[in-house]
Amino acid sequence: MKKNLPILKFIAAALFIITFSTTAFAGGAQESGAAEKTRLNVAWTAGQSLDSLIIDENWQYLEMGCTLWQLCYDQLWIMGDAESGYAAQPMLATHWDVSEDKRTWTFYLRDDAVFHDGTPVTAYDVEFTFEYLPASDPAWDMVDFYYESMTVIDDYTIEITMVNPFGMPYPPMYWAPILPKHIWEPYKDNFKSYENDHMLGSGMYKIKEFKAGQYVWLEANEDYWGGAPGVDEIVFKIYGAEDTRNMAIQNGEADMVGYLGISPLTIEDFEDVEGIDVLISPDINIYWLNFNLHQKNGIQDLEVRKAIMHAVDVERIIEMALVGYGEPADSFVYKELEWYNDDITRYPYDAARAEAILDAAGYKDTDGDGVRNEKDGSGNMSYELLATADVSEEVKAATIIAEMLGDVGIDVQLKLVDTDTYYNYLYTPDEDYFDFSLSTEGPGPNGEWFWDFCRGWDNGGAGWNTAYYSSDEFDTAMDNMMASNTLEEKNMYRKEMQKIISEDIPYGIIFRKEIICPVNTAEFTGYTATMGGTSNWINPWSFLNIEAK
Amino acid sequence: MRVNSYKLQKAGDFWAMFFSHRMGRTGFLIFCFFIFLALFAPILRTVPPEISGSADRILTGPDGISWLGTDDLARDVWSQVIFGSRVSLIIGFVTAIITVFTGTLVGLVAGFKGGIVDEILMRIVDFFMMLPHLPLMIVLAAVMGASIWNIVIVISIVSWPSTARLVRSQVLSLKERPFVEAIRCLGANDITMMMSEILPNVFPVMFAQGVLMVTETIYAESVLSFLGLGDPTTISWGTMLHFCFESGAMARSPWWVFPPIVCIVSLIISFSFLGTAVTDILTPGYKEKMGY
Amino acid sequence: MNIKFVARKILASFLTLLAITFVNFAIFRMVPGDPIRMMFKDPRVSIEDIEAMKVKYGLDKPMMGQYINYMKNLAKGELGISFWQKKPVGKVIAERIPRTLGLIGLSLFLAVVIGTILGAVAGWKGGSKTDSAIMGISMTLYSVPSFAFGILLMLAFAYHFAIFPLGGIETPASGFTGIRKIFDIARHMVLPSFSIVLWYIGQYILITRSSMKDVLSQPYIVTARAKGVRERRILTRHALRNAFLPLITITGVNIAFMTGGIIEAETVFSWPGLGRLFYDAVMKRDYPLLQGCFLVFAVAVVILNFAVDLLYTRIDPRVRINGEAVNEG
Amino acid sequence: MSDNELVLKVRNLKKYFPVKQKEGKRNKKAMLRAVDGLNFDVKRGEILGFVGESGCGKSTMSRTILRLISPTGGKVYHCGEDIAAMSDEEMRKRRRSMQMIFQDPFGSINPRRSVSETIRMVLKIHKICDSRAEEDSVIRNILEEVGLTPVESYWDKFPAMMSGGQLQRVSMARVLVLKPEFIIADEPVSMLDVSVRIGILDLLLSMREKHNLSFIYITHDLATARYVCDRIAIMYMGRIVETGPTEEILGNPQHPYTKALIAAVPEPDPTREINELPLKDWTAEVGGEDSGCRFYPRCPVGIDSCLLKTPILTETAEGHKTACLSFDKL
Repeated sequence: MKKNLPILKFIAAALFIITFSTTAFAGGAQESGAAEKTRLNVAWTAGQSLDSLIIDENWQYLEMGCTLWQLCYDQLWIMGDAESGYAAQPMLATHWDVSEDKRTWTFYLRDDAVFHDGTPVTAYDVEFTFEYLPASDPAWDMVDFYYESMTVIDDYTIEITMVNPFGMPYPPMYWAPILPKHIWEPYKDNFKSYENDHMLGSGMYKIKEFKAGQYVWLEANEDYWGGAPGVDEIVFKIYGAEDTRNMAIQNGEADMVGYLGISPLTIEDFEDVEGIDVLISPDINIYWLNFNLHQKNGIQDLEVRKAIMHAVDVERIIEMALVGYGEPADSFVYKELEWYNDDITRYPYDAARAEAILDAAGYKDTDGDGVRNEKDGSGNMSYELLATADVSEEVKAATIIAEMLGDVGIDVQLKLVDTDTYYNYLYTPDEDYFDFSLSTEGPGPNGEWFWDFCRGWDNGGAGWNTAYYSSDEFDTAMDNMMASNTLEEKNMYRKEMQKIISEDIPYGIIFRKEIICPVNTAEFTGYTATMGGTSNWINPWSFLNIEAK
Repeated sequence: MRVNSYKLQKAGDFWAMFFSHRMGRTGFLIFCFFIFLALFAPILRTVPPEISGSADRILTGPDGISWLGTDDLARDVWSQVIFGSRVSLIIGFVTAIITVFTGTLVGLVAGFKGGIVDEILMRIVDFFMMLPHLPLMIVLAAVMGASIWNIVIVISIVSWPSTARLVRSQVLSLKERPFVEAIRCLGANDITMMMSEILPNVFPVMFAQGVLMVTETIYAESVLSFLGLGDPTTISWGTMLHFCFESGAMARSPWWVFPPIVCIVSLIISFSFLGTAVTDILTPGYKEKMGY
Repeated sequence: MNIKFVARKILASFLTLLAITFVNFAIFRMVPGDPIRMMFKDPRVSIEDIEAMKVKYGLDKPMMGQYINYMKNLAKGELGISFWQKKPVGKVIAERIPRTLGLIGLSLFLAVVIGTILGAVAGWKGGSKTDSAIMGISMTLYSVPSFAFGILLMLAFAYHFAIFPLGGIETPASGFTGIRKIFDIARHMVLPSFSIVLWYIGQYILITRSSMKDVLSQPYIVTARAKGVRERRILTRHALRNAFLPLITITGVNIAFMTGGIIEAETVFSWPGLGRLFYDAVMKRDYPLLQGCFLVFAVAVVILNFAVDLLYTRIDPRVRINGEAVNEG
Repeated sequence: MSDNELVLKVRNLKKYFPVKQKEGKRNKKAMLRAVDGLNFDVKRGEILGFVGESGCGKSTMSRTILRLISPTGGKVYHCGEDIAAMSDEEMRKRRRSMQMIFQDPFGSINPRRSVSETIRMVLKIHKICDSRAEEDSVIRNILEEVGLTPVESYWDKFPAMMSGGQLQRVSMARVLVLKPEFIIADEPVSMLDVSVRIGILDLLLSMREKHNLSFIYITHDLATARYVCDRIAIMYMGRIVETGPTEEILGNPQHPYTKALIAAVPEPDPTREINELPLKDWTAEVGGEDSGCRFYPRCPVGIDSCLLKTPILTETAEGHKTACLSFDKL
């Protein structure tokens, strides 16, 4: 022992010196190195991070992907913030015209926009983008891009004729990066073969350094047509877990969080932190119960679905799973929007009524085991509720829904799977992996694509239609809506469609979350909260407006 | 591990030595404590662990109503811990039984039959031992889906070979013992020899391995759950941790994150102690040294 | 060294590798659901697109054909294209390997050094209070999952005291170069490597202690004592040297186990190495990447085991008995 | 003599083991000839002793005869039937009549079984009894027969609580309970205290009387061989070098090796001069040549032709055979 003590002491001392000297050295260096420039640090969790700059569906579906390309590229136009009433705002296109039949749109581009390499942005770049981007593999596929023809009038004017009458109040060709033709031309048949290391666009920020799984370092594009942005640098930092990310905000390592915000459970941790404000906005996502009408059981019976809707106490879900940060919802259309139908069928929480409906429809507990039986007596009403295991709030909501349905005699088995498996199951309702599911999507204010959820399978609607729902009435209304070219007519059909869904309940819409974003207000101003939080796929405004104090 | 079965003729001796072994005693006490929790879980707490509480009791710290506080659905942490002990112990034992059974069978046949059978079985065992365990478990769990029984299967697939190898080496030495030859000479067939002469003498190894497997299972379940591959619909210590990590509120609710960790660690320690005690006792010379 | 022995080991390792490729291939064909469909985030993907993708990934062929294809690609060093990163798997992995090796190297070094010393002390002082204290600590350490250490260390030193960073391998967007960068990385390494070390240390203490005790009861130590050799000389010349042998075997055997600690630590501290990549691949169900990572882990284990076997024959003369004449033993 | 009178007939029995041998830098495969061409008969009720140094192949021979290991060559006939030709199941049944008592009483009884269970196990293997009560009475009788009385005090005893002599009686009991015709006793007393040896040997002899059993008695000890054996065979390196009636062999040894063995027996009378034959010091080499006398390297009287010619057993007196080319010169 005596002989070994010095060795132990030596090891301890060495470790001590190494750790603390590195701490002091590295920590000190950082401050002196980066002091002159203003830098906004944005904290993301690994699950939301974009780990490759190759253009693909991750730019559409990963939260960081959605945010990042909007900063590095310009779009023709973008959606306004909440204050503007989500009105279309000019970006590359200074203004636009539309023909009488609402099919031919002409965009007039600004002539002072240049790509990061100095090349001017022209109508040919726009044409190139819209010709090849939707064809990339897998496709950048949106209703917005269903055009019939494109004509470049001159360098700064482009005319696009759509397949269907479009718009009101929004023009088409929304939400796509305008790519530099001279860079992408060689890769036009396979965009994924280009590594796109520099994300060369005409956007407000340029990529300075990209490290997969670690950080993305953006610097201001000083030559931006709209003037240089209010901060010199933005760093997207990636943290291993939600807890770590939250600690980073509290420590001052980060100034705001990405996309989905923080868990409402942790909001108290930020309330007392000096210089941090918490912004709360309604979510862009809407949650619903997705009934699989392909299953040959009680779920197919409208009465059962009605009973389930009555048995679900939405207020309690909001209280428990969202700690109060949410509100009930009943339609695919947000209450804020003009074409929201106030006159739809609603199913307020009433357990007794749910039981009465089930009793009347013949779903009684015939074997006395506390669980109701199917109408034909073929067994218990025992249904699998599919939900993704990766999102804590959804797991909790599903757990509570199962409890509440248990109270009215419907046995619910939770089927919690990872997100990819979840979508794989959900989008193949005909394979019957689930009886009903807790689902969510964010239509956004310009949510025309959303109606595809209800387009009948027999009518070419397979794909988004995760309920295996089929209604000629709905399909007709949808076709009419697509074909009509006045806002009034469109809104009439939109309201009709909402009404049909609320009566048939293929989707039982239940709630909408609130997004909670802690932000550093001590050093920065200009955070813009819209529907869906301080930053998201329709809202790059915070990054565009941010300014150092 | 060397095991001398000569020293094990009398169960009484064994237990006497066991209880005078400090680690054995401590381990046994901790183990009994958890068995007690598991057996009397419904009496120790009347709140069912899976039922959510009222909204004003979400994530409250320990108090008179919830002795260890509540989780993010206002469920009682204490009752989750005690009901979780059932799941953890059950999957631990089930896995131990499966792995020890499989491993013993393979080891017994390989060691006894020898020759080409031995060669083939041992190559398979070597192969499995060569595979990186946790990655294999993770991959299997990811591929098979999250369910508590899948976890049992996954851990069993990975863990049986070490038992097989130990049992085989025991069998090889036992096979050379005169009493095995004697019973063969007396007319016993292979099955009788394996089952009645060799197997009983392998029991100590099987026991030690079983103990090890219980700890490894509890450990592995917690790791898999931590990585989000556990079964979120069954309450075990691992899934408690999983929900805690997922909630994002781990840092502010120590009463939620520590109990399952403490339980996992102390149960593993208790089994390590038991294992050490048994190994010590079965080591040749221990009995003499301790003066029995 | 015996050529025949080495040749046999090489053959065995090769066969193991072959079997590993088969397992690796087979496991990922067991995936429930349709991995190709999962690749498409957009549910409107047409049947034709799915079929085309199947052809692209060779999934339209019968199993045997797929395996042959897989082996051919493997021979060319092609591990497929990551679903998630859209880059060749080999390239993604290659970038991560040095980071993980660094972490493993440091952790293993610390664990072996500290663990061996403490274990030797415990074994040498068998039965004393020092011994029981070291034993108790090491058994406790051994029972705590590595990720739990990670979390505790992070809460204590990165959050409450904020001495070390919360994770990652370097300060994001620091622009450090040269010595500064090295120090920066070293600082980021401290907590993750300690979360591994704390766990391994227990193992090494236990092993060294028991082999030390074993060695001390051997007749040659007794003889040495009887001859009046000084205690220190016995410890260094006779006991320690022989006590090291099982340590090497155990290191070899446990290499398969070691990958576990790496995955846990890298996940907790978002260390962008192979373990974190593996975890992300699992979370994103990126099967080609997962397959590639698993293969790398497995191959690493086989190679390290092989190396340990060779090393062992170099060190332990008894293994060489069939090889050359043993005079020094 | 009819085959029926011959309980055991062994013809040209061989058992070789492959061994590795160093030759320069390479390993050479060689054969250890543990048993090399044995020929002998055992008559009903006879005790045939095999005497030789350890390593001379006695134990291998007994295991080969009982087919615990398979022979390299040669035949073993039990009551006229070739045991090598039997199926495993037939052989298993045949074991009832061919038994063995092992040298190590401590090791050859499963330490986990009590005395009664040890014997019951044997009854169960051969399904000898129909009921447990019957088993009990059979066990009781056999224990009394081997002298483990009072039976009750031994009934539940475990091997670790008993002496070697008692255990060897248990061994005998579990063999005798099968009512065999023929038993190989492989050094049954060599591990026992001298004081209890005679008891075991007496038991052996009384069993022979009572059941007309045949024995092969294997030993390295001429004194106990003289006490129990009717005939003796002297073995050297897998071969029989001299065989004949006990008194004839001991009184009139012909082979130099036999003479050496007899000379090496310590005499209780210290004054008596030891008539020692100088054997050369020599370490046996495995393998060896096919032809020639194996004893030659140690033989004090060897002649050149011993190297070339394999000596065969030649009758020198009534029933007394010796395998030595130069015996008449002594």
